Amino acid sequence: MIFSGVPWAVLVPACPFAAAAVLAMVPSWRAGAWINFLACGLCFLLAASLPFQVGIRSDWVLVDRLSAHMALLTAFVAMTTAWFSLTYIRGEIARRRLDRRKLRLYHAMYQAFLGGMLLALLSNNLGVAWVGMETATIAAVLVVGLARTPSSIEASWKFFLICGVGIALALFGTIMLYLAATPAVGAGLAAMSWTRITAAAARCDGRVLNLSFVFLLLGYGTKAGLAPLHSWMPDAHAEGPTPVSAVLAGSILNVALVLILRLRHVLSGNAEAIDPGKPILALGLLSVLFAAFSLWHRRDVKRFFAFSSIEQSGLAAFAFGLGGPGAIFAGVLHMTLHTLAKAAIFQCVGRAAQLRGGQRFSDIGGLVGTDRLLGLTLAAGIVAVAGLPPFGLFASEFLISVETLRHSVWLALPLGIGLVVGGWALMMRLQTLCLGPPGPDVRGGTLPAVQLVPIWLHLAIVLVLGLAMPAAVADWLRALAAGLS
Amino acid sequence: MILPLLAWLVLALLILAIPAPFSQPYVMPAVAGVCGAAAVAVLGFLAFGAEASEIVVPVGLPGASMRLALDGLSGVFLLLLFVSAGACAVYGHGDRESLAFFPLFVAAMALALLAADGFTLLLGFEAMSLASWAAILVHHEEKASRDAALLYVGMAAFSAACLLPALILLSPAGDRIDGLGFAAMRGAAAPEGFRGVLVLVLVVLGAGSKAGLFPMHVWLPLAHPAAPSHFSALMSGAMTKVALYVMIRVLFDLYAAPPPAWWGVPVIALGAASAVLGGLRANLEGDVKAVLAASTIENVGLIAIGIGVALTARGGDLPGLAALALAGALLHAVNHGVFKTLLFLGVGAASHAGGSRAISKLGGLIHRMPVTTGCVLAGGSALAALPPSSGFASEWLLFQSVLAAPRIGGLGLQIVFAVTVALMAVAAALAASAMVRLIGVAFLGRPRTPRGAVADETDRPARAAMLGLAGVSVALGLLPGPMLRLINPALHALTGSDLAERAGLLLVTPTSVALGYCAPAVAMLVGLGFFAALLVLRRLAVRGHVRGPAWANGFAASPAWLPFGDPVTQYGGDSFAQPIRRALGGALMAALEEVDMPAPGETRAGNLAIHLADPAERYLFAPIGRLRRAISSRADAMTFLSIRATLAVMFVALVVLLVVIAWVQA
Amino acid sequence: MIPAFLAALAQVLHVVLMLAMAPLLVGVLRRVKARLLGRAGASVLQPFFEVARLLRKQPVLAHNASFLFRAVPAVAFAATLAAACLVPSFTLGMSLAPVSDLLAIVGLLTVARVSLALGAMDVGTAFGGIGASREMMFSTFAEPAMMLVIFTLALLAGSTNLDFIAGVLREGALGLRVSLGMILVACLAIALAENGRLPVDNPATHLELTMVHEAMVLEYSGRDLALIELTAALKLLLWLTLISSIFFPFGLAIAAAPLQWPLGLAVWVGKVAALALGLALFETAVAKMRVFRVPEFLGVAILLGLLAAVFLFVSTGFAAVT
Amino acid sequence: MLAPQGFGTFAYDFSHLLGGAALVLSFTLLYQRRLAAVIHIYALQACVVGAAAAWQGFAQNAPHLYVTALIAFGAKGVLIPVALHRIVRRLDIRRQIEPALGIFPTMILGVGLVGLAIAVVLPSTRHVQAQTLAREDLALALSVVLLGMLAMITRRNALLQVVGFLSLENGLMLAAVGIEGMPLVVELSVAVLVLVAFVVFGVFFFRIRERFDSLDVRRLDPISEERR
Repeated sequence: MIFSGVPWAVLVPACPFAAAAVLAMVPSWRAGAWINFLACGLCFLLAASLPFQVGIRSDWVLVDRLSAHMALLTAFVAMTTAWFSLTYIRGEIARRRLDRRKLRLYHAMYQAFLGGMLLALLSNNLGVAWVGMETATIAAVLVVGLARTPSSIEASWKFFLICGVGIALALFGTIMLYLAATPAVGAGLAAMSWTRITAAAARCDGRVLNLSFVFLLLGYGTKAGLAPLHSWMPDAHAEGPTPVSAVLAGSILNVALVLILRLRHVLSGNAEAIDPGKPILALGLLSVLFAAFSLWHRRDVKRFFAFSSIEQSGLAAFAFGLGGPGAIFAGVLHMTLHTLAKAAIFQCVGRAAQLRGGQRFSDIGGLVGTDRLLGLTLAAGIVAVAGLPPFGLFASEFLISVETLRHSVWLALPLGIGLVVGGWALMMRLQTLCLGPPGPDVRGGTLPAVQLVPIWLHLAIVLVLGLAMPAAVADWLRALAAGLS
Repeated sequence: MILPLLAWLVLALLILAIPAPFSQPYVMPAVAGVCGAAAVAVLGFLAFGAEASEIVVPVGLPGASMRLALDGLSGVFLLLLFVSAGACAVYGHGDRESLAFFPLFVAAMALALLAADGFTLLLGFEAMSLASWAAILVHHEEKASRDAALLYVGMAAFSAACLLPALILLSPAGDRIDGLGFAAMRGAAAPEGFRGVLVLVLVVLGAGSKAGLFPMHVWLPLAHPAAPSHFSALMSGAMTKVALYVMIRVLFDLYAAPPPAWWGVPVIALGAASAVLGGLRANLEGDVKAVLAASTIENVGLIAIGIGVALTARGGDLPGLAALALAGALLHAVNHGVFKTLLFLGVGAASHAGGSRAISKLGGLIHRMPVTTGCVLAGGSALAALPPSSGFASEWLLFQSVLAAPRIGGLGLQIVFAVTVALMAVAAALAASAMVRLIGVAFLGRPRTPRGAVADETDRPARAAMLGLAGVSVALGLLPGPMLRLINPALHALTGSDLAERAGLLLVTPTSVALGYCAPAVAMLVGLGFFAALLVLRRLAVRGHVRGPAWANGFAASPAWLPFGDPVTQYGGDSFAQPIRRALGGALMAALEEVDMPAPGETRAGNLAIHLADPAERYLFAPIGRLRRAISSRADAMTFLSIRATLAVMFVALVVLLVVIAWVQA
Repeated sequence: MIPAFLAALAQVLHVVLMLAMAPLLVGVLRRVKARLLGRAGASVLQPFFEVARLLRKQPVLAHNASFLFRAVPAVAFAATLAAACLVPSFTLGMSLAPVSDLLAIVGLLTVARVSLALGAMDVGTAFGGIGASREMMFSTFAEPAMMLVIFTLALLAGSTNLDFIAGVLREGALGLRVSLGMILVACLAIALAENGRLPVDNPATHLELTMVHEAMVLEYSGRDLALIELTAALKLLLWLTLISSIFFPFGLAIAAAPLQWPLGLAVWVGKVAALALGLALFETAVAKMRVFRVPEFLGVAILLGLLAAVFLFVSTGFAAVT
Repeated sequence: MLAPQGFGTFAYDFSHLLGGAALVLSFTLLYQRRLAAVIHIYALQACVVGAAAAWQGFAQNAPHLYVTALIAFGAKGVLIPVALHRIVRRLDIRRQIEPALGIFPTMILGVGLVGLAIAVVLPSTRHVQAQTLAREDLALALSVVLLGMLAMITRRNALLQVVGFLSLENGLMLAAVGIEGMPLVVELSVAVLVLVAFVVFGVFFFRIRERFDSLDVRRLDPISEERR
């Protein structure tokens, strides 16, 4: 057959793209929503097979532990968010923020976004990975601008132009990387394959590698929301529909970080190239500090959590910058847990914003007073993201701190300041959001508990992975980290 | 054998937190039962030699297991924890609002004390902070509670951020993820020079901010009053001790080599500052629970002085003195834990019955709540370090250690000790004054509100809890020797010396010469004197008494429409504080009295407003807050840029990186 | 067996003498002061008569006086008596000598002070509050001074046991030291403050705004007041004895040698009488100071104590003294 | 076929010439003050890049590069400029460009950037003996990229930013076609075209008229003005 020899893994990104095509043609938003969810479910099931296919590394497809892990995570978050979206859009329709035509675009782009990310993760080819990122960006831009309000248009335009420049730079870096690899692996597709380049990293042209590193770091760093390239993130998160914020917050950052991580691995294999860790680490640290201090003055809930995402993404980048199996283990763990926790938070915030009819702190304040369950769930999510026990981010931040201090005492000082200031801001906003008396003109209403089930699932995973990680998962992650350092 | 039992009991506490949110009435009694069982187990462990042991629990840091250990030091603190927690659980049997957090709080503290690796320690430490944070927020509708909780949780984050690096610096480098096991730290070479000093600084800051050491003490008088009483009791009595435990554990056990002698000096200095400032604030606070919280600062300061002296002695290679000082610190930690728990419970009951936490709204409770007042008197006498109470016994040991400390040598150190003695005495006197003020204003005198006049004694379990704690406190005061025997294994492990021959059943001596403090003798003397006086009066003097209006140097009796007398003519909290405020408050607390005196003939009321500012707030927290705001504003300015400016930032970043590359390659 | 018996006998004698001499001391003091002021003065036995008179009177309790109020005089008396038991007067080595710890003595005096202050607060009058709060403020400054005195003594003798210290000082092994002189002055200042003597407090005043100790006991009457008066007298004697046995330890007998007792007794009476005379002269010469000058007054004592310790460190290089 | 390597060969010189032309056009873009002229220059640059692609296709004997050339000619040289002109008319955008930075400093900066590009690229590729061709071409392409970015940030006009972005992207294509044997060039150029098309479409779609310079927190987050 024509597909013989093509691994099953190809289906993982193919599924959302196919779904996107179908959704573009389905006029009913109700059907669309369900198709969206089912497609995500299917995609997740397909992705669930990825860990068993580890080792595939053709010219096009790469299924190693890292890509399988991140793809599975992305698909999972996309699935639960699609479930969340089912009821969320009903509320949006009721509030006339979305209509049927927009929803068609929304669903199609949701799938295209997912497909782009999975493509970027599972592709062994630099060019294809780049195309995946580009697709995801364009899809995200279209969704962020969906509301057509002046502010959403501004946000999406900012998002687009900045990320457009970012991915343009990344393309230049990709071309450079190819150029650097040709002396080692020869011209042709091989020189665009992550695995080949990594294997032959020592013989690549170190100086061109440096150049490509600069462009790829800035290019994908923009997508990862690393300071000072982060300014698109808060606006895009605040203005986009919440399901997209939920996915955007975690997944696209992860994809960009994964690419940076792979690049780091290539450069660290080359003696001639600069140490890739330092710039990554510097950007990561800058992001942590920047975001930690920015958190304090926020009035918009989603923008606030976007800054928190910048901080966490910066922390993961920082860990990757440190290098070594321990730090990469910690970084990947942190990335994973943060994605889950942040998606849970955004889902809560989305619900709360719908209940209260606004997404400012002044709109949502005192959530426990009107919807106890939702308020407590949100509080748990924020506690998780703040890196407090019993949730897993405590463990990952612990590990990152250990690695940091082993690396350098002086690095720990700014990192510690950033984490304390950021965590403090999160707790402050937890108190504003969940506690205290609700405002005088606040709309009440509670949510059926069933809608919170996926959120609880997320938090439960964050809890278990942090404190009682099954040995198999731990071994898996450890092997993953060892493979990258 | 006892360690697995304790681990199971901690697990039981965690499990009890599950039904707790559903307001199950059996939770608190069950918690009390678990705590009681655990206390008995720990007591047995300490009494029978305190053989250290370690177990591995198959949960914890991803890829590693949690390690728990029990030895003499953790045993002492566990004993304190379970005794206080048991009493608090009995006291708080009717609690429904913060039910879930109580077992979690206790379990987290136990976990921190049982931890044998850095991860578990921090996990317990932070979970403990979080549970108590939640308890502070039980009344989250009140802004004061929220503000206190916010400051509290920030300080908790700060303390974790300090402790973690300290533990990492102590642990040997390795590639494995091992959660910073303590055994490895003991085996490793202690970090020296700059890194060693860093360990000291971080531990003092980290543990100190949780314990309430100056200048990180500002949260205590805010946070403790906000929580429900049985929580505040446990926070003050046990939680601050957990922080001190961490300090001792790190400085004496995990830091393997004897540190330089000067290491103790900063600890002593901060301890002395806390003691004086805490004592002073205890005299100035207007909230009864804040008074107790401030007094906790004072006592933590005293304990820190003991730790500092022990540290100095350890560095000066005087294990006997180190053991004496540490014994004082540990004994005071235990004693303070018990009597402060008792006081919080008593004062909590009083403020609940009297309808206010403001010291100047209570009064006259002794008539309606004799048991509570009696228990508070028992606790208060320990707080004021009156012989033969437990507080005196431990402060006596602390004084003895400081009095002996000049042996370590060095004129600078000796002068430090001399000043320390004076400051400790100031603190002790301030504590006595604060106790007189608290009891005299809130419990004695006339009721200041109608509610106070009809206050009801607390319920039976609460009284039982208080009486039990009072009994423990009295026993600790009368028999400090046996308690020191229980502390001995810890002393032996940490300093290489102990008080075995110096802590008798009756007599405690600082040196091996048989001169010392004999609490039973003192108690007997006072008791004999008391009964002799009564007997003589009964024999020689006329019997009976007459009741009449208060004399008050001839002031008229209170009019009929003010059956309790005019409450304003009584000395209130602020008026009692006036002499001390004038003498010390101006210099230390920037006390300012603002008098608004109406001109003669004017009919409006006069007013006296008092402004106080903690130096730590003024000179540390406020500037840091301003700095934070300034940076945040700057960060905002950097974030919310136009597209063009954002692109310019990217462009500059690109150019800079390219220039760096070009430069590196050239 | 016999030494233990003698020690116990000395102890009992000591207690009886302390109790008997305390009112006498007050009587003598008043008499001397009266003479110095050119008045005839009452009999030196007047305090005994007063106590006896008060014992015959029923106390008048305020309506809202609690059980605490009634227990306070006995507690204060018991604590002061306990402290008095521990201070060697005419002989060393009494039964309670091993536990005659200076810190315990200070602690017991604090018990007396605190209980009086609580009693003052109990009725809820302004005078009780004013007295109690001022008394506690004074102690805030007196205690550090006292502790520095103890610190210096402990450095010199190597123990805080009063009996032991007095023994060491009596041997004269340490010679005359500047430090000792300094702490003597400090000790005198503390004694003035503790006993409510001029210039800190005026035991004879009943002017509301200036009184401290008298304000605290304003509500007491009848036999309760008798006990309080006795307590105050006992405390004064205790302090004078304390000063005499530390700073003028000559003539102290040994409990095991009863033949020395008479001499010891005579010397003790002489020393206390001399100190009382000095006190009377001093009190006649000075005026009462304002309440908020007292911290300064006691601050000097603190500084002297500190200086004494520092002098000791410098002069001995200290390590040898232990 | 012609040997692509080495100095002095015709193949090298010609591709060099085309690259140089693109760079000069980039400078012109920086210098130009009229919108219509800017669009024309962009179109010209796209055509030059197309020519470069075609020449490389010929020189490297890589027929697929002709497709790239065709895309460059057709889409970027014709369609996009036409669309931009229409947008200018339709949205009634002011024809005069308002520079945020004076023309002269901009030019100085541009020269500095070219110097930086050469300083970075030339020593970088010293070891790549097989690809001498790529060396200077790459420097030129990087210069075009950097100048494109410079154009984006020195002009206040939103459309000019778009044109700067498009010019930047021309530089990318110049780099991609300049490397011998680079696979997926066609695919990538299509993907880039999609991106570009979306940008242009976005201008129209979002009716971005003049500028978005005021896009900052004060407009997006009105409450934060009254910060505590």
